[in-house]
Amino acid sequence: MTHYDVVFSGFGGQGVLFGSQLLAYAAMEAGLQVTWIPSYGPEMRGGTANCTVVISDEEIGAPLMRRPSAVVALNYPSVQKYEPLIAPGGLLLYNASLTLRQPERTDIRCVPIPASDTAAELGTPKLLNMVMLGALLQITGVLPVEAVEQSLEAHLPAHRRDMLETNKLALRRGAELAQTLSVMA
Amino acid sequence: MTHYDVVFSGFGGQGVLFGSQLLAYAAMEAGLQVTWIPSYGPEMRGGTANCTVVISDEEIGAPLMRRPSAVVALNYPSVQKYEPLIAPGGLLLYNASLTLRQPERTDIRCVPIPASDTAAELGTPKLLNMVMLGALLQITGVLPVEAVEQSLEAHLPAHRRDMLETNKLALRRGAELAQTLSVMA
Amino acid sequence: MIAVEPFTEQVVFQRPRAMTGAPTTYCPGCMHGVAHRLVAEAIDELGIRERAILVAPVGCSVFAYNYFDIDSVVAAHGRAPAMATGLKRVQPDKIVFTYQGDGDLASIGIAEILHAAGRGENLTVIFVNNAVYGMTGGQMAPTTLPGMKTTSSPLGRDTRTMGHPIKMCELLSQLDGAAFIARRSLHSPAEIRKAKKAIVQAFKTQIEGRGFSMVELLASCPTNWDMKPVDALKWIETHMVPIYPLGDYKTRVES
Amino acid sequence: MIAVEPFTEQVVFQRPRAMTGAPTTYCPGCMHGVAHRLVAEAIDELGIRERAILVAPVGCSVFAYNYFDIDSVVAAHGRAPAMATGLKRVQPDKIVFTYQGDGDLASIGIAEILHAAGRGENLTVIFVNNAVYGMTGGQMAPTTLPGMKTTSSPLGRDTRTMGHPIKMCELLSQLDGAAFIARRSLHSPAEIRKAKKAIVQAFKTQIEGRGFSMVELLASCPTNWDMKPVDALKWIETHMVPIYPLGDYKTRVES
Amino acid sequence: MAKGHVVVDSERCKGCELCIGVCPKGSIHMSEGFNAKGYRTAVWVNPDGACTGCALCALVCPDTAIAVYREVVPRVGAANAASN
Amino acid sequence: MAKGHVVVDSERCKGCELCIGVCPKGSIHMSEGFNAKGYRTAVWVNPDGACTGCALCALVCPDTAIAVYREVVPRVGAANAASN
Amino acid sequence: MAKQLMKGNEAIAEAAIRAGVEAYFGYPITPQTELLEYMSKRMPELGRVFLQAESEVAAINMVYGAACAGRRVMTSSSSPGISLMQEGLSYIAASHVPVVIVDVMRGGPGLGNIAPSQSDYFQMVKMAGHGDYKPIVLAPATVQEAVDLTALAFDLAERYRTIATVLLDGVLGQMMEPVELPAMRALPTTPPAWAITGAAGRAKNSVVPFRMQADDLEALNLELQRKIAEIARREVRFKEYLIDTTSGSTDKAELIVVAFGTAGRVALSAVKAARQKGICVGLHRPITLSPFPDERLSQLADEARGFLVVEMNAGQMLQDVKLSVGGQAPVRFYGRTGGQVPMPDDIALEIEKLDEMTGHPLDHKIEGPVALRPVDRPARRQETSRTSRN
Amino acid sequence: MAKQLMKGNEAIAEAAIRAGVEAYFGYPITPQTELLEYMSKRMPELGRVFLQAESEVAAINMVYGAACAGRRVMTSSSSPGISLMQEGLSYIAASHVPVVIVDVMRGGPGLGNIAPSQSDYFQMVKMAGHGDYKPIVLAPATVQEAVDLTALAFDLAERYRTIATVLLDGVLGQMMEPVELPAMRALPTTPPAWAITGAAGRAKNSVVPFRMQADDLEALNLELQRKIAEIARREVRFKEYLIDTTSGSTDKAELIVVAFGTAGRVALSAVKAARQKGICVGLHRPITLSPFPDERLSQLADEARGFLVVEMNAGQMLQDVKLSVGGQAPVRFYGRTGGQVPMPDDIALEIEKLDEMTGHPLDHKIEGPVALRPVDRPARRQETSRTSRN
Ligand SMILES: Cc1ncc(C[n+]2csc(CCOP(=O)(O)OP(=O)(O)O)c2C)c(N)n1
Ligand SMILES: Cc1ncc(C[n+]2csc(CCOP(=O)(O)OP(=O)(O)O)c2C)c(N)n1
Ligand code: SF4
Ligand code: SF4
Ligand code: SF4
Ligand code: SF4
Ligand code: SF4
Ligand code: SF4
Ligand SMILES: [Mg+2]
Ligand SMILES: [Mg+2]
Repeated sequence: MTHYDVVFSGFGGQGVLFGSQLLAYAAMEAGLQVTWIPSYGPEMRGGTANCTVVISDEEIGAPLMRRPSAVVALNYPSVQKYEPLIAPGGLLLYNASLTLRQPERTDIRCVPIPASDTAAELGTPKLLNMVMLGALLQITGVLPVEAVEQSLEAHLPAHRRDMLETNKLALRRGAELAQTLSVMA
Repeated sequence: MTHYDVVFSGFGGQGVLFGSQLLAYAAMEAGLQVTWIPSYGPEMRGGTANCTVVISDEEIGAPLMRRPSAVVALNYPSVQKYEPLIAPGGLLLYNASLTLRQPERTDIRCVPIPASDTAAELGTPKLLNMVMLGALLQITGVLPVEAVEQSLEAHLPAHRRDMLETNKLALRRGAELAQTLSVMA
Repeated sequence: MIAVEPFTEQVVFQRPRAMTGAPTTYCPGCMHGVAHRLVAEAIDELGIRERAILVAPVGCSVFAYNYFDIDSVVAAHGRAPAMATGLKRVQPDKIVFTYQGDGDLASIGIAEILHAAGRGENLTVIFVNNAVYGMTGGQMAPTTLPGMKTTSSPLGRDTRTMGHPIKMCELLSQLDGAAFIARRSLHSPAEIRKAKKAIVQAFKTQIEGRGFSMVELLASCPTNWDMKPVDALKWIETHMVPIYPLGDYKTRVES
Repeated sequence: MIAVEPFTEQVVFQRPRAMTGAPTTYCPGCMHGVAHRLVAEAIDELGIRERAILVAPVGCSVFAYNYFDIDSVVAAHGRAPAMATGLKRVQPDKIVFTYQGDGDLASIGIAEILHAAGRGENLTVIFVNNAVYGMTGGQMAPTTLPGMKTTSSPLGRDTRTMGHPIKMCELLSQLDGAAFIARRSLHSPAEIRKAKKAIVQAFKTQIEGRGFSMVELLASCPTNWDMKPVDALKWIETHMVPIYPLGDYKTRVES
Repeated sequence: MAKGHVVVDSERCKGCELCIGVCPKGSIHMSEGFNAKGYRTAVWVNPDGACTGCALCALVCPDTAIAVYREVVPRVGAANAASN
Repeated sequence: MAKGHVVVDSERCKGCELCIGVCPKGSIHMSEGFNAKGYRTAVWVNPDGACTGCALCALVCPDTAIAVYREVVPRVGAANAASN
Repeated sequence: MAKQLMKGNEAIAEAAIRAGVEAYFGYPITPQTELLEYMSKRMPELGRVFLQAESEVAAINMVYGAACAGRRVMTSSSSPGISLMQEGLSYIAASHVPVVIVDVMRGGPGLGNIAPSQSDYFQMVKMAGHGDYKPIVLAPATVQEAVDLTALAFDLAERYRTIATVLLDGVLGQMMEPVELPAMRALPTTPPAWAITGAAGRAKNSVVPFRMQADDLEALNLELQRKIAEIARREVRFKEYLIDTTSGSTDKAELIVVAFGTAGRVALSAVKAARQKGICVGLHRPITLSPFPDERLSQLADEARGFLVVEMNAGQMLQDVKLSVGGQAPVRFYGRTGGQVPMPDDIALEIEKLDEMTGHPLDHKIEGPVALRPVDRPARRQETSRTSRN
Repeated sequence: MAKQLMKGNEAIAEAAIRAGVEAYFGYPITPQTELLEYMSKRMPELGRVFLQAESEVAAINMVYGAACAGRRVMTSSSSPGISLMQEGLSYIAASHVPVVIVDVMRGGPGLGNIAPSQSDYFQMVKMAGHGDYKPIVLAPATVQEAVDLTALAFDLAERYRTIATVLLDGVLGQMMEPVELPAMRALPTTPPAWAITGAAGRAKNSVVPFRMQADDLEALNLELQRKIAEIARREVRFKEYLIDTTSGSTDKAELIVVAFGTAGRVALSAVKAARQKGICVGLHRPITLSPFPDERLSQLADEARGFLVVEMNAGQMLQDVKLSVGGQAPVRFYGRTGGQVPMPDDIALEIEKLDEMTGHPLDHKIEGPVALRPVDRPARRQETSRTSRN
């Protein structure tokens, strides 16, 4: 039985929505059940945004959970917020480029990804979300990177089409990084 | 035990409200329980108006009844409307001056009072309500005419004060008429 | 052949086709009756009876639906312009008009009338201003004259605490969406004739798709003014007209 | 004795006393922040902080209660003028003002603002017109410019179906109860200074008991306009000001 | 002057007297009696044929209680004209 | 010209750049790094003392992130004047 | 003090004035209008605030504003107007400010008519606005009670910082009865500490009808629920007739009629008539509809053979009676709608039907108080709810 | 047709369009706004009517007008906006015209917040406006269901000439799930006979939301009640999980969780978890809140040991569950307010408590379906209602 839940969290503008939606699209297109749900702070812009994705091969009950099994934290406040919440045995994937302090929990797996730096290296600082998503796929194996690449082709907004390859590149770089890092960890 | 209910009914402008209120005042001032309740048609002015008065020496439950025990009908439509409704053994006191047809029921007491004519004779056509009220008091004995005269003194609006004696006169003429007529009937 | 017809009569005046003939519940001398008739005559003249739709208000004229022989609805108090918007937007070929009192239109319903006018809804509004809330027993309306006594301003409308009259024609003619805005009075035969013309013009505005049209009619409420009907008409002339000047407030030609 | 003082600094600009200093939730470059500060400065200058009462709206500035260091309430969407009326009528010595967005004041709340002005309520209204519903994500407001794209007019405001902009200063200045009605803009330092003066004048109108006062401030919503804050200010100047001319619309001297 | 003929529907009439007020010929009076609703009603009284059928009375009547007819003076050729 | 001194509260600043746009002296720039909320912030850079303390920057700042001070040039007799 | 003959609407207005109402905001609507008109005359005479609002929406928000200032304030309306106030009422509830609302109910739905009705029960008692809150709802059955409960409404509103409503129908609003008015109370001299009066010499106050964070809003809701529970514990009021009498010739009631307001007083006539026929029936008349006298009814259900709920609606309080009775006795319903007032005869007939249905003791004309037979648990389907036109 | 990943709000909008909605009038409010925005784009594309009203009051009255013309019409809003529509809804009910209303509930009372909630249950189900009427209320728990029920809402509204509402919360409005959209339906070609379309070639039609005479208005009310009864007879819908399964390894449920919408789907997770622990619990999820599945619940009550009602409010549907259960089994409540979404763990805990409270069988890990022990009638005071923060 597949049952997977993950929270994407970061500043507004870091691509939290699109990154997490892409995962949801890929899950749907892989024939799985999926829910995607955002939650915002009171700020109109800026502030933090987070999205919860649940993937399952059965009818999904709760689309939200108190203790997520995985968190993709795109900025430091998200690390601070979610580190204590992750279910024991869970995963914290965090943007090491923006994190001031290492997570401390030992009962979960914490994987630092230098996502902002990596994206910047690729010349596309905005694609840190893709780097993180690639890493997530690699580490969890919830879906193959290729599946997400296909969804990317289908759902990248028209006015961003020229960025398709770069997005894919970022995804793959994230997956590579995760492989290296999680081997190291 | 005193328990008395009566409906005053007529055209708007015939003094239905004031006539019936006066009875209610007198009842209150005689230390009895009393309810007074109006009901109007959809017309803003004109149309028919009727008021129900219940007098009792106990807490009054229903202030309205399907079959009143007495009706004071100031015009012909009221006779038509209420004749069939009055409780058996009840009383229909009607303004004979404006009535086209005699009431037919034999299980109630029907007393014609030429109220409009009488009031006109007194030079105050508007006081037909007082004539009828006087007649009612006389026939039913629910309250002495004097009690109502006292209430008249207390509650006649300031701008009608000059009419006090005429009002009293009309009351008394009504009572006299009723005496004669009910003796005849 | 030259025929000499028998001596005959010609109808000069009778009830318009667009009225049902049901007797009204209005008080003696109430100008709602005249306003109704003028609207019905205009409908007859323009030949729009079969596509006219009345939106009646809450007020004494809530019963208007019963007096017009056309399709009718009754709106919630003040909301006739919104309801009319709904009716018209889904069937733009129909001639939709509201008939509203001053409490309805200028008090509780001022948002709906302003926005209908603001959007330039292609509707016609017949606005009967009798300076009081007739139906509920003569309370103060936004159109009540300064100093005027009503059942909710027993010492007279004090403009310091209760404000000055709101003048709807003046207000609505500020809005770009308004195409035809006029004020008339019903206080004399001559004024009644002028009112009729304005009503026809308002309907024409709608027929031609030029946008929002409204005719305000100064009218009497003899019951709540506590006047004889004849005196009430005089009072309109002497007291209301000076505060609510008659005339065309807006006539936009383009649509 | 002649003293040569040590070299010192004088405060030219700092946060006004009437602000709490709580960081705002507004977007970067949102002019609500400037509007707040001007109001607070006016309160400080007039020395009315201890008797000023804010009625905050529903809109992005729903949080205003948190930013002003004065007694505050939050009204239901559009109803701030009614709530302010309640507050002021029972304590006429207080200085009560509403702070409202264009959706709040000109759309859902147009009845309340018109009647507050019509009654000549001795209130002050700060009206922040940013031509969209900011808080809910940039839908069309009654003040949205013709042709302007919003999230609920994705092809641009079509005046034939969505109406023309409603101009509140023009409208309210028709009402006898309105004492001071002015429109200013926040698009440049010079305009900001003028806006401040108008706000002071509006409060003075209330302090002197002269009736209803309102200052409309043209403001930007960079987020929903999808512009850089600097460009948004330019856009106010080039696009909004021509449709919403700046100036005093009404200045009534007597009360 | 044309000759008028006025019919008052006394069951519709509410006795507001507006018609009386506007009739230039004084051709309308109030009834002595009451109609079913209890109103005195307008009565057209035109002994001297003064009524011109001007319809002012009808114009102000709030209850469309008045219908007005006017004598048609027969015109030679009318039938012809109609048959064209 | 008077000499100004500007203090930007970088935790309040949201990096909208409005202050930069209005500063006649070009004395404000954007930071390289981010504040806790994730914004680049305004930085007062006044190496040549160009800032006049005109406060235009503060006037447009929506977040009251800017305080402005101005040098007071000591005036002879000031103390005297004050003691009058 | 001598009794006065007063209309319900005017008596309530005068009672509010004597209870110290400082501001009234309202909008005309039949059958409530006399209340507003009375206020328009009296309040200015007393130097207090009367304002006719442009609408019910404005009225309730003016009330909200004045209440925030810590002043005693009220409005009154009738059914459609109350519907328009629902958003405002919900804001007021969220803000914990005290207000008094008088609803003189009329026939519905829609424009309905101006005849008396009780079909705002749900709208008032179950809170019609969005969110979880519950006003206090007081239902008088006589003009005197309307006077007394109006004063009580102000007390309770202030004690609990809540909405207190006086819920009556057009019969009570329009009816005249003799009343004794209480003395004029002094107005409060200082506003409460939370009031919005300008931050002079103290930290600022705010009245904020929202909490952006869910946990904060939940805390606000828990506070509201706590208040509701406290009110339920302390403020239940009802009146009973011919129930559980230990003296005299009247028997302990086996059948209980439950009815409020006008329906309650009409039912009293019917109950008396049925007693005459020897049916052991009593009347329970809730005075507080919220908090509802559920414990008392549940107690009565332990011993009663059956209940008859009479309302001038299609069965609204009925649900609360059923919830209280909890399946322990059959609950029948007799309701009239559209402005019809039930007549004593009709109710008496329903009592007889209930008597038969629940199997009255063979000798039902018992002389003195007796212990009741234990009651079988009725089959569920007997607890029928229906609107009857009889 | 391929599935699409859609937000609840947008999916509902598209479903309405495919169901043939001809006009949409609305006003922005979070968390419903995407629905309006979607309509603003799609309706004009299709040559249909989209209009952003000046307020919710105007919106509902525009809907009323378009419905009178016999057109398929809808609006959508969220809690405070729905409160403002109550007068209009009551008028619509009185007029027997079909309309569809979507309410995406948010935290209340007052301005509350924009987080998900279910506290409009009373306002929708018990009719918040004045008068006696009852809309149909459909409560989806998934985006797919929201799509399906939106189409159903139009059908039911037209079949019964009534108000049909789709009641969901911010979770469902904002959540994306895969959905299969139905095909586009053809628009009706001729308006119904009663519609207000101009009296051409026929006698005039009127839509009149009042009856001046009480007996006429009572007749109107009886017609409404008849309609409500018919709907109750024919349109009840619910979904059950792990209840009464005759096959496989799951036991017949002894404990029943009752929850709708988002609370229902979260409860499903909890029920599954409790089953894992061997507690024989099932889930009853009402889909029609009005008509309420009272007969089915009453049936379940005959055999169940106890009920747990879970809501995102302080206990509203709870009352209807209790009325249905009629005292035959204890009913516990777990509610979260203010925008809090209950979590599966919390509900699971409540299930365990209920299990203990109602005395679970010694060997509660039974292998196959078994007959249930007869249930003792519980003491009334056990049927506690409470809001718990655990
Ligand atoms: C929501 C609501 N509020 C109040 C009323 C009561 N009401 C009925 S008519 C009316 C005022 C009517 O005045 P106007 O519009 O001037 O019409 P008129 O009767 O003078 O022609 C009022 C307040 C109502 N029916 N509904
Ligand atoms: C009754 C009601 N309807 C709708 C909303 C949703 N809403 C919140 S703010 C807002 C519009 C705000 O726009 P505006 O007044 O222009 O203020 P801004 O955010 O642009 O400053 C709306 C529609 C609400 N809270 N209450
Ligand atoms: S109350 Fe006034 S407006 Fe209403 S019908 Fe009578 S006269 Fe006409
Ligand atoms: S959305 Fe617009 S109005 Fe609201 S805070 Fe952001 S910029 Fe300002
Ligand atoms: S038609 Fe003219 S002249 Fe004849 S009665 Fe009427 S008003 Fe008088
Ligand atoms: S105007 Fe009409 S209603 Fe009035 S008296 Fe003349 S005929 Fe009668
Ligand atoms: S005070 Fe004037 S010169 Fe100095 S930084 Fe600010 S704007 Fe520039
Ligand atoms: S104007 Fe204020 S908020 Fe904007 S960048 Fe400058 S200091 Fe920062
Ligand atoms: Mg009027
Ligand atoms: Mg705005």
